[in-house]
This record gives sequence, C-alpha cells and structure tokens, in this order.
Amino acid sequence: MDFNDTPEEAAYREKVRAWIAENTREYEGLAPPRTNEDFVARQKSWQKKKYDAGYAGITWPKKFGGQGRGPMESIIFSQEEGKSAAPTGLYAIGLGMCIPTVFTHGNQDVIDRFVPVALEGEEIWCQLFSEPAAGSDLAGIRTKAEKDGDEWVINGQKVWTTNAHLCDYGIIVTRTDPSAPKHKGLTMFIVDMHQKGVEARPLKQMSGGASFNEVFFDDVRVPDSWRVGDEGDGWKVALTTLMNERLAVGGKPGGSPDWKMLMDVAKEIETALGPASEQADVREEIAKAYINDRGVKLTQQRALSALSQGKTPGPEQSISKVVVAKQMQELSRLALDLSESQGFVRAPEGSELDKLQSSYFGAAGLRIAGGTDEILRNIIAERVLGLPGDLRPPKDTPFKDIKPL
Amino acid sequence: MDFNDTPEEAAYREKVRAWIAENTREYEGLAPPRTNEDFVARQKSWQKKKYDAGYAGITWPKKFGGQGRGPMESIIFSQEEGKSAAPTGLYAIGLGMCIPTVFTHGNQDVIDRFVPVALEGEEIWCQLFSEPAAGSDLAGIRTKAEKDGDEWVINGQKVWTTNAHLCDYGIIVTRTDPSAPKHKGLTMFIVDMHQKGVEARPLKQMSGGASFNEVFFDDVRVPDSWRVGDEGDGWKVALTTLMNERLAVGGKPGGSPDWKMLMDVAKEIETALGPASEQADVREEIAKAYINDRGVKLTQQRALSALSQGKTPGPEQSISKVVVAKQMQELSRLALDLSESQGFVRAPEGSELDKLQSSYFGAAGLRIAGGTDEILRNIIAERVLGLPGDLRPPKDTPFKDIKPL
Amino acid sequence: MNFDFSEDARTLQDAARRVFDETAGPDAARKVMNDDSLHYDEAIWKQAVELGLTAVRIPEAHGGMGLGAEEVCLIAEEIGRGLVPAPLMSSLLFTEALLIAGSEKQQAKWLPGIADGSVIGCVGWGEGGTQLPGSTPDTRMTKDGLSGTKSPVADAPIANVAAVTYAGSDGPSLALVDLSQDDAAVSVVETLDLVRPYGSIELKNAKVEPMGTSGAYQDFLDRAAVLLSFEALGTQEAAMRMAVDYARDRVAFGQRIGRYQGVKHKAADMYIKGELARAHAMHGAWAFSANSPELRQAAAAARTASLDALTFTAEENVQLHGGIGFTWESNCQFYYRRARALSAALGSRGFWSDRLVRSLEQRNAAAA
Amino acid sequence: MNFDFSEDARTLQDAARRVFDETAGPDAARKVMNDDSLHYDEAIWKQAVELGLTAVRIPEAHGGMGLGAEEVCLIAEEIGRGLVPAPLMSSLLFTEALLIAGSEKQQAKWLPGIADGSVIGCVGWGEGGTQLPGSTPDTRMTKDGLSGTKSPVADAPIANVAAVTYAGSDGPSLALVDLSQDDAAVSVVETLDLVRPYGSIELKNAKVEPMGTSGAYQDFLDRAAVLLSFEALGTQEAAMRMAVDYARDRVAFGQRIGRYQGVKHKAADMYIKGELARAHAMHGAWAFSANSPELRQAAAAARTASLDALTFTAEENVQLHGGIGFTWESNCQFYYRRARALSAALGSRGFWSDRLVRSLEQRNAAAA
Repeated sequence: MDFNDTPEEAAYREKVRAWIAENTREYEGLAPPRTNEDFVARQKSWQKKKYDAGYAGITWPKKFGGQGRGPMESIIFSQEEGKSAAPTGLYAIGLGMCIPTVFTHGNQDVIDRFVPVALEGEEIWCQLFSEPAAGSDLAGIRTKAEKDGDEWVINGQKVWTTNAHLCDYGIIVTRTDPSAPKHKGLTMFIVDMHQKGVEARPLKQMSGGASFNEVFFDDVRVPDSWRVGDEGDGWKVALTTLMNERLAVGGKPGGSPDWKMLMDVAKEIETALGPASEQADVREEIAKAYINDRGVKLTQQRALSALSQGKTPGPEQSISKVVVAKQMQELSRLALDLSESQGFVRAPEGSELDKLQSSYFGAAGLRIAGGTDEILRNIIAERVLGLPGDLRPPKDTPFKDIKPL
Repeated sequence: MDFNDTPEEAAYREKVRAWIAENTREYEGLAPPRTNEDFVARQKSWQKKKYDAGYAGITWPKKFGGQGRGPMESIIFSQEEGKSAAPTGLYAIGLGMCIPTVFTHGNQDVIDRFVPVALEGEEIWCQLFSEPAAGSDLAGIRTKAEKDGDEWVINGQKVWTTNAHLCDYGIIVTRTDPSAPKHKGLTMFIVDMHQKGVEARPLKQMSGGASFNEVFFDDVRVPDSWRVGDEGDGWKVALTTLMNERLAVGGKPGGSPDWKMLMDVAKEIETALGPASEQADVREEIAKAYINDRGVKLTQQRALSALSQGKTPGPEQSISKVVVAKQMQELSRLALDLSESQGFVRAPEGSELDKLQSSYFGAAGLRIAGGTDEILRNIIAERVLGLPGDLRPPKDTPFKDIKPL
Repeated sequence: MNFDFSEDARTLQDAARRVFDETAGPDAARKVMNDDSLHYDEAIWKQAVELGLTAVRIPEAHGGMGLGAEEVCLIAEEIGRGLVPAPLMSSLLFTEALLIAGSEKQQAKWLPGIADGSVIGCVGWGEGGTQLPGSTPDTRMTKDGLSGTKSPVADAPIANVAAVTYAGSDGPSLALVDLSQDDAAVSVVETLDLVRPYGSIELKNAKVEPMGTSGAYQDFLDRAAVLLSFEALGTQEAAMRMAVDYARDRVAFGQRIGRYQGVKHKAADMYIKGELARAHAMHGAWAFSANSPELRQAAAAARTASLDALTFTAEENVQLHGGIGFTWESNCQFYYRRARALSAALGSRGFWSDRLVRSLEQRNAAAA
Repeated sequence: MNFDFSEDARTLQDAARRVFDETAGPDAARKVMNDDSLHYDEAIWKQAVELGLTAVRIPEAHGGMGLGAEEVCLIAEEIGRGLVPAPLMSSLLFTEALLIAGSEKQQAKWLPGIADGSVIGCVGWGEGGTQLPGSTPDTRMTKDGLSGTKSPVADAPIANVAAVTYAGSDGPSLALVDLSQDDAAVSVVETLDLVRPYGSIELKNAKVEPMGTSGAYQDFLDRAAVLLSFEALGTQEAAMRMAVDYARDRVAFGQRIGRYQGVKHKAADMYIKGELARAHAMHGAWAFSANSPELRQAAAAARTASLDALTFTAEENVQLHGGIGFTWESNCQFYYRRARALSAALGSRGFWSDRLVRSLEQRNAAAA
C-alpha cells in the first residue's frame, strides 16, 4: 500500500506542473472577473492554451482531437491545475458531458462541425435535461419535438441548466413520441442557444445566488442532422451523459467547511467551562466530521488506486455525495449554533462564518443536486446490494396515457 | 390546565385505593411464584376478589357482567392497582382483548358460556393471530380451518402467543376460503387450548427468556357455534381485537431504564475530567432521554385529559411506542458503553446494570412487537397526516393465486 | 385531569388564526422581504392590535385583557404558524419582562401603550458575539448610565422601548431603555432572516432604569423560552403541512411521492418531533400559568424539543421538495431561515439542554 | 497511488475465508454457545493454525511467516466475518504486544509456540470496572511481584500466557504473565457474548516480566485498534449480508420487503457506514505497515467508525428481520451480542473519538 505516484505518474505530474506554472502566471493575483464577458474571455484563453499544448481532452480518443491517454493523466492534470491560478469551470459540463455524448452518438458531420471547435474552447456547451416535472424521475420529460420536413420544432421548458446564458450550444432531450412508453419516446438533439425562441432566465436560489438557469423553448427549429442518436433512443443516449455526471457530483465544493474549520471555530468560542473545542459534545461532532469527510476522501483514493492500477473502481464510490452533503449541512448548522448571535448576523464576506452560512444553504441544495439523498440510497440498495426496485406502475404504458397513482 | 382528578375521580380513587390496600395485604412481601401453578393460583385469587367486589370489567356493559363505567374509572383502578402488591398481568390479553371481541361478535350461547367465567378469572384466554408468515402483514394468515359437518378442522401454526401454555381458551383467526381475496377469506373461532392436537411450545427469545409461545394445530376440531362473527368476516372481527392492543402496547415496560437511571449511572462513573454526568455529550443524552420519556408521558396525559373530559384522545398517541422503544435501546447502549467492562460482564441480578443489559435486548423486541417502527411510521403518515399508502399489488386477487412481487 | 387549553384560550387562538390565515403567511412575509423600505406589515399589525393580541397578558388596570399564560402561548403559536411579519413576539416578550421584573411605575408607564399598539417593545440580550443568555454581558451600569451594545435585537429598528441585559451585581439583569432618547442609537443589522428586522442598540451612558433582580431575569428566561417554543411549534407545523401537501401531489416515477416510505417516514418523523415538542410546550404553559417549580425544566425541555422539531422539519421540507424547494420562489426558504432566527433568538439548543439537565439535577438533589 | 491490499495479502485472506466459510459462521458459534463444556472449536483452531494464521506476523527466526500489517488485518476481517469460535484474535493481539513491547528474549520464548499453535495468548487491560485503556490500572508492581485483577479478558480461560496492563511509573504499561504459574489464577467470567470465553486473571504478587515502556503500550493500543476495526468490519459485513438476503426473500403485503424504501434505505445506511469504516481501517492498515505518524489518528478513526457501523448494522439487522430476528433460533443474536463484545474489547467509542480529536489537535499544533 502507498499513496505515491508511480514513476510514470510522477514524471507526468512533473511535466504538467512545470507547464501549468509557466502558463498560469498571467492569472495570478487577478481580481475576479467583473463581467460575464471578462469571465468567458479568461476561461477561453486558458482552454486555448491547453488545446494548443495538447492538454485538452486528455482521455479523448485521438481521432476526436484528444490525447488518448488514461484517466490518471487527466486526474493528475486537474489536480495540478486545481492548485494553480488557472481559470477553470466553464467547460466542465460541455467537455466533460456534452461533447463525449456527441462524439459517441452523433453523426460524422456533427462531430466534424462541433467537436474540435468545442475542445479548442471556441464554443461553450450546456446540458438541457431536467424539467420542472422531470427531476429525480428524469425520463418524465415533457418538452416536445415535432418533426416538420427534415427539421424538428421544439417547445417546452428546461430547468437547472448551468451557465445556459453563457453557452453557444446545448444537448437537449425531448419527447418525440408521446404514444410510446415513457423511456422509449425520447430523442436527443443539439440546439443553438443563440437561436430565436430560446430564452435563458437566471434561476435564483434560496441562498440568493443564481448559478443555474431556466431555459424556455418556443418553436425552436433544429435540423434532423443535429439529432444525437436514433429517434426514440434519447434515454439510452442521455444515460451516457449522466454516467459522467455521477462522477462529477462526487464530493463537496472545494473549500467548503470541514472538521478543521469546526475545530478552529470551536477553539475561539469561550464557554463557562473553557473553549467549546474542549466540550465532549463538540468533540463528538469534530470526530464525526473527520470520519465522514476524510472517509470519503480515502474512499476516493481507493478509486484512484484502481484507476492507477488499470482496474475499475468499486461501487463504494456511490457513498460520497450522500455522506458529504448531509455532513456539510450538520456541521454548518452546529458551528452556527455554537456561534450564537454571531452565527446569525450576516458575517463579513470571506470570513469563516460567511463560509459556514453559505454552506448551510448550499448543503440543502447539494443534498438534492445530481440525485437526492433518497435516490442515491435507492441506487446503493438496488445496484450495489442487489435489493429489488420500488414497486412501480407498468413500464409499457404509453406516456400520454400514464395516470399518476 | 391542571393534572388533578375531578372531584368524582378523586372520590372514586379514594374508594378503590382503600379497597385495594385492604385486599392486597396478603400479597405484600411474597416471594415471586416458583411454579406456573403458584403463579396462576395467585393471579386467579386476585381476579376473583375484584370480581366479587365489582371491580372486574369496569368498562364492560352491565349485561356482560361489567360495571358499565367510563374509561377513567378503569384507568384510575389500574393506576392504584399498579402501586399495590396485587398480582396482575395474566388476564390482560384475555379480558382486555379476547372477551370483548367475543361479546361484541359472538353468539348468545357463546357469550353465556364463556364471558362470566372468564371475568371471574376461572378460565384464562390467549390471542392466536400472528404466524411466521403473517407478522406485520397480519392478513397473510395461512392456518386453515375446513368445514366438516357442523364442525371446523384447524391445521397450522401460530406464533408470539403470550402465555399459551397457561391458557384454557383462545381466539384464533384462520383462513377458511383460500380462493377469496386475502382479507376476505378469514374467519375467527374460539378454540379449547387443552384439546388434543393443540401443542404450545415456549418460544425462546434472543435475550434467553421465553414469555411467548409457538402453538401448533393438528386436526383440531371446533364446533361452528364457536365461530366469532360470520364466515369470511375474520379480518373485520380481528380489527376489533387489535384496536385494544394498540392502546396496550403504548409505552415501555414499567421500571425500564429512563433518563434518571442514565444520570445515576453516569454520576458514578469517574472520568479524567470528573464524573461522566458532567460531560456535555452525556448531558445531551440525558436531555434527549428526558424529552422522549417525559414527552411520551405528557402526551399520554393529554389522552387521559380527553377521556376525563369525555372527548376522544387525539392521534398524537400514535407516537408513543416508536419513540420509547428506540430511546430505550439507545439509552441502554449508551449506559453500557459508559460502563465499559462492567457493562459487558453479566451484571448482578436486579442491579441497575442488569436492568440496562436486559433492556438493551428487550428494546430490540419492543421495536418490533405490536407494530414495527416502520409500520407505525406508515400508520402515522397515512392515517394522521393523510399521505397515500404504499403502492401494493391488487387487493382482489384470490389468496391462493397471489404471487409475491 | 385536564392537561389541555381552556375553551376561552382556544377561541382566542382561532380568532388569531383566522386573521393570520387571511393576512399573514409566506406571501405576506415575501412582500416584506422584497421591499427594503418595509420593516413590517402595518395592516397586519393594526388588525392584531385591534384583536387585542398585544394586550392579552396586560392587567386591565393598564388597559389590557388580564389573561393568562395559556392565551399568550397559543397566540405565539399562531404568530409562528403565520410567519407574521409584525413585531408581535417582541412586544409579547417585552411585556413578560415588564410583568415579572418591572416596577409598578414602569408597568404603568409602558403597558398601556403596548396594549393599544401605540408602543412597540423589544428585548435585547445578545451582544453580537457568542454570548449565551446566561453569561454576564459586557454592557455595564456606571454612575453615568448604561454603556454597551446589544445586537442583534429583533424588531429594534421599529421599537420604542427595549428591555436589555447588563452585568448586574449578582449576574445578568434587565434594564429598561427608552429608545427615543439619543443615548440609545439603533442601527439596522442584517441577519439570515430576511423578513424580521433586526437592530443593534448602542448605549453610551444611557439614562435607563434597572428592572428587577438577576433572579427575575432568570424567571423571565423561562417564560420567554415557553413563548418561543410555541412560536417554533407554529412555524414547524406550517412547514410540515407544506411538506405533506407537496408529497400528496408531486408525482415521480408514476406515483405520488407520498407513497414512498422514504418520504412517508420523514413526514412521520416531523410529526413525532412536533408532538414531543408540543407535549413539553404544553407542560411549560401549565407550569407558567401555575407558577410551578417545574417551570425551569419544562421551559428548557420545550425550547430544546421545539428547536429540534423545527430545524429537522425546515431542513427536510426543502429536501422533500427537491430542486423546486431550493429556489428563491419557493416558500421553503422562509422556514429554513426562520429556524435559524428562532435558534439564535435566545441561546441555541445547547444552552437549553444543559439548563434542562441542570434543573433535573437540582430537583433530584432536592428530592433526595 | 496504490491504496489497496497486495495480491499476496488478498490470497491469504481468500484462503482464510474459504476455511471459515466451511467451518465457522453462526452454526459453529451456536455449537460452542450451546455446550457449556466447550470454550472454543478445536477443529477450527487446528485448521487455522495449519493455515499459519497465528504465524503471519511472527518473524521467520521465531518460526513465523514474517508478514506485515496488511495480511494480519485481512485475517482479522475474516475472523470477524466468521464469528470464528477460536482464540485467534487474542493470539494475534498478544503477538502485536510482544512484537512492539517484548524483549528479544521474551519474543524468543513465546512467539514460536504462538506460531505453531501450541501456545494461546491473550491481552488483559480492563479491571472489571469502568476503566478506559488509557487510565492507570489498579494493578500494581511491587518488589514482591504484580498484584491486581484483570477482567474480563477474552480467551483467558484457554490461554497459556497473557499481556496485562499495570500502573507503570509513567502511565499504564504491559507485563508478561505466564498463566501456568499459580500466582495467576484464572476464573471464568460470564458476559453478554455467549460464544467467546472470558476470564478474570487474579494476580497475587505474581512473578511477571515487564514488557516495554508506557509509550510502547500506547503504540500497541493503536495497532490493536486497527486489528479490532477489521474484525468489526468483517462482522458488520456478515450482519449486513444477512439482513440484505432476508430482505430479498421475505414477503409482506404481497411484495418482498426489500422493495420498501424503509428497508432499502436502512440497508444502504449499513453499506455507507461500513464503507466509511473500511476506508479508515485501510488507512489504519497503511499507517500500521508504514509506521506512519498518522497511525494514531487513523487507528482511532477506524475504531470509532467500525463500532458505529457494527452497532447500527447489528441492531437494524434484528429490526429488519422482525419477530423472527428476536428469537433465540435466529442468528441475529450473534451479531447483536458480538457488537457489545467488540465495543467492550478495548474502550468503547467515546474513548476513541476523543483520542481521535486529541491526535488531530496535536497534528494541527505541530503543523502550525
């Protein structure tokens, strides 16, 4: 057992670390971008550098402009990138989920047209799956696409779309055959986000921020050649995309409160019996937080080890989000309770208490995003432990005839 | 608001307290009965006294030999009885559940034959409902009764029968029509427990004790006149019986560990930082235990108040068992953990640790008996909060054709 | 035995509930939240005053209704249920402070105004840090007057008078502050609760009157805890209803989500925690009205249990709604935020669970 | 990165598992439980010894296999999974004590016998009261020898030699006791675990040899905690499997109970707690084998998490079985009881969660 890079990994890490250090200087100490344009420009510039240097699409097949390398290289690059000043994030969904779906299921013309430009960073992509009535039950999609000659006409609403207002294109799942069973009548398309009839509105969250959009489609036309996968195969195709998400929404947002912050906060709080960090109940919570946070990190290192050994990671990965999200909510609440008035008054921007206040709200969202606690427990029980599924209404009823029970 | 008896209640309490004091002297300071015979004899003698003095069947209609009084009188009598040395328990199920079912649904001959003798204490009754495959899902009963002339022939097995080995008669639910839907094909009978073909075996529990029996029925014959309720009405009739159980299995066994015991145990345990009772984590548990234990007691007092006011108690009663059972398990475990080696070594009979050790096992049973935590939560959610029931297979399938999903 | 509220108390509660059902609730709260110029809803305040809700506990001699603990507890519950965007709780708590710690003269001066709604009262114990209601404040009384800062004080920005804590000779005690004086400067403080206004009261040698002993302050804490428990109960039940109603309608995988035990058992737990808290709150109401020695433990248990119930329900209400519950447009946020506000309102659960055990120990010692 | 066990370690684990699958498990445990004359299953013991399971960590010089922490951890997991009714854990723990605290001479004298199974070792730290592994024992060393009582000591009734704690000059330390001497009297002690034999070792001026420093004892605690965590993990996984298998077959209300989220989510929680514990136990195994300064925190986290996982799983396994799970005939009781045994085996979770936080504080202080 060891936690070290293999010689090959170490060498690759050396190489990329050097390159990243060299090429991220210009971003160091920059103030956060003030406008969307600044934000996009900065992200584009970095993506272009990676593309030119051959660090874009590290795991993608060469024929799609990728590097054809293994997952470890990609992980090592992201780790080093994460330690640097590099402006990242905008391409995560597009290059992580959308484009792989496009080059797996799209036709050659579509691949030639979209994949290279996307990898270079010229065009930004979003993913248009969720709907108000299709959340946990994603196949409940109602946005419809109707054939008109060799075009399709899309009408409906999507929700929880990240950065829709900054994107050029998106992949959208639509219902093309309401008389087919729920999972059979869906089809995926590429859609131009700048086209008339497409409207992205920011979706304000409980916390006040708005990192997502609602997107409305009103008679939006798409050529049949922009179809991704066969008509009626939308569900199968969407699953490819979601595979990647499950991995993505693994842990909690970087820099969010952990056992260490709880310990630090508690140290500063004087009680009648000395610092709160000496109270047995607080110590219990610190221990619990360490066990959950570190336990998930260690579990992820088990997965990395598998990849590093060329094996497939085990099912234990599936515990990550359900553990960290709830832990984050409880730790934040406890720390705010311990801080009494100070934890309730809006804390100064960037302070520990500010982090705790936002994470108390953020955690409520994290427990839902990319699979609720309940859905994830179902998945663990069914796919990992082999328990039977919930009793469901017959799967073969035509979508339009489904009567909710 | 007040917690006092009404003048009428106070007067009645005075009266019964005096009578009980007078009539329980002979039981004071007695050693626990050594044989089943002693046990039964002692219980019979007390029941007979109550019968003769007009304190048996307090809430029963006069025409069945009862006193025709209200629930408060009955409760007051039990409260005072509980404070005395009176030997009680053996008749709880028979007179609390079985006989009321008999006089509600049985024919006049059966009533005349059985009710008075039972109330006098001459004959002891048990309830034969649960089966290995019919626990939470009580209607899954498989013990069958087949008509033969004007008799019925019973074959099958019952389980979790209290005191079956001490009883003279029982009420048994059987399946008389396997081709009817599950809830429709059941019929209830009175059965003679001394009859050939009836065998009661003690059912040993995880804890080692055996307060229940398994009862086997092998070609046991019952006259049709001993049928309780119509053929096929067994489920409806059984519900009458169970109404009473829900009330019975309300709280936790008297004298079982509560917050006070946890506090006492913790006071005695010296830690590096003083007595365990001063540690914040232990204090949290004491507070939790008080909130649960006392909260349930107070909730029961809300019900008593309703009865005392001639109203029906509210649905809040339904929380009692699910709260106390889990609380009992956690409190016992925590106290045993705090006691380290001492909590693991078999504790001296009757000591606090002995109580805690048995209640750690007892609680595991209490969480299941008379409705599991899960069933009770379903009941609260559906009957109290009005949520829809679990999705179930069609109710109208003939029992014999039901294929488990 | 009659461990239940009187018919009269129930009648008053129903009246309050009818008014708040019409006027208050999440929509009214949202209106106040969205309008920065608005600290509370004057129309609701007027109606509540007309109904006599600020006058219940005030003796008739001072223009009040002279009613008991039962009535004010049930009113607090309705205020909580309706998320009522008006300074009612603050005035009720101030009234209790004045009743238990105030002199006849002080009561005569302020209670009539509270009763007729011309005066808004508030209570300040925190000092912006991690103080507990039991710890000795930094606010000090010198011959020149009272100096220190009380924050965050609910409704201070709209209040005329405040009961604040200071370091009394034998522990924290109360003082009466006329907020119209310039030696008491109130500034708005932002908190996690976007509906109820909070302020900081800065005292510079303020001319104030002491109110009662440190013992009276401790007794005030018990009564305040009982009232806040009923407010929490009302809010908790409203959040639970919201969750249950949604679970009854929302469909996923072809069935209403209320059919799933994952949802059902969560709802049952909301109810269980709520009823446990209610039992203790009722116990507190009884001990309050009967002036029983059990008040200290009953109040502490009620406060602890009601915060547990509200926190759990507010969090799981969002969870049960899924994505939509996390949006600004959803009403889930009001309960999620108010749970924080009620936690911070008078020392969070840790203070009260410890106070509970302390009082149990004292009763055991006394009994032994 | 290779945070996983070596192929060799896995191979040895599989061998152990195959043997125990055939010979051990609940039925073997029940056999020992039901026969009062039986303290353990000699056939299983012989097979385990032949397989070399008592020799893994013992240097080849002393007739052992000279293997590392990874191997012994995985063996402990299999012992736990099989509820193995033989004194294997005790001998493994005794071996670790001797390896870290014993002199070359002591090792030479005892290890060969442990390796070939002719000697059974055990470890005694408790004294029948509420002592913690960290507190100073009442057992004292005088010029006349060692005096005190160690209880309950797992497998003492069948052991030949024991490592026991006594009050060393600078804290609890280990001493080596030859149980064949008459100054060490062993009597059987009844516990909640009806399978594993426990004894009390009464020492009257016993002629014993000190073993290492108090520091060595602290290091032993870390290694013991890691081994016990793997034992707990094995037992926990067996209990989880039992629950899942039952939920897959048992039918209620026309469907297998595994379909109900109430059951499903409980099973998922068993898995989640188990995998968290496994991650920390593996961290412990690594720190053990790498002799890393992280061992103290890793061991404490592993012990805490594994007790949480085992306790939850053992309790909910009964719950999920319903009535049948509460019967003597059901195998649920073995896991329910063993969970108590493992809790008491070396200080319950409170001791270890505190030790965890203490070590985190020290590392932070050092880092700062």
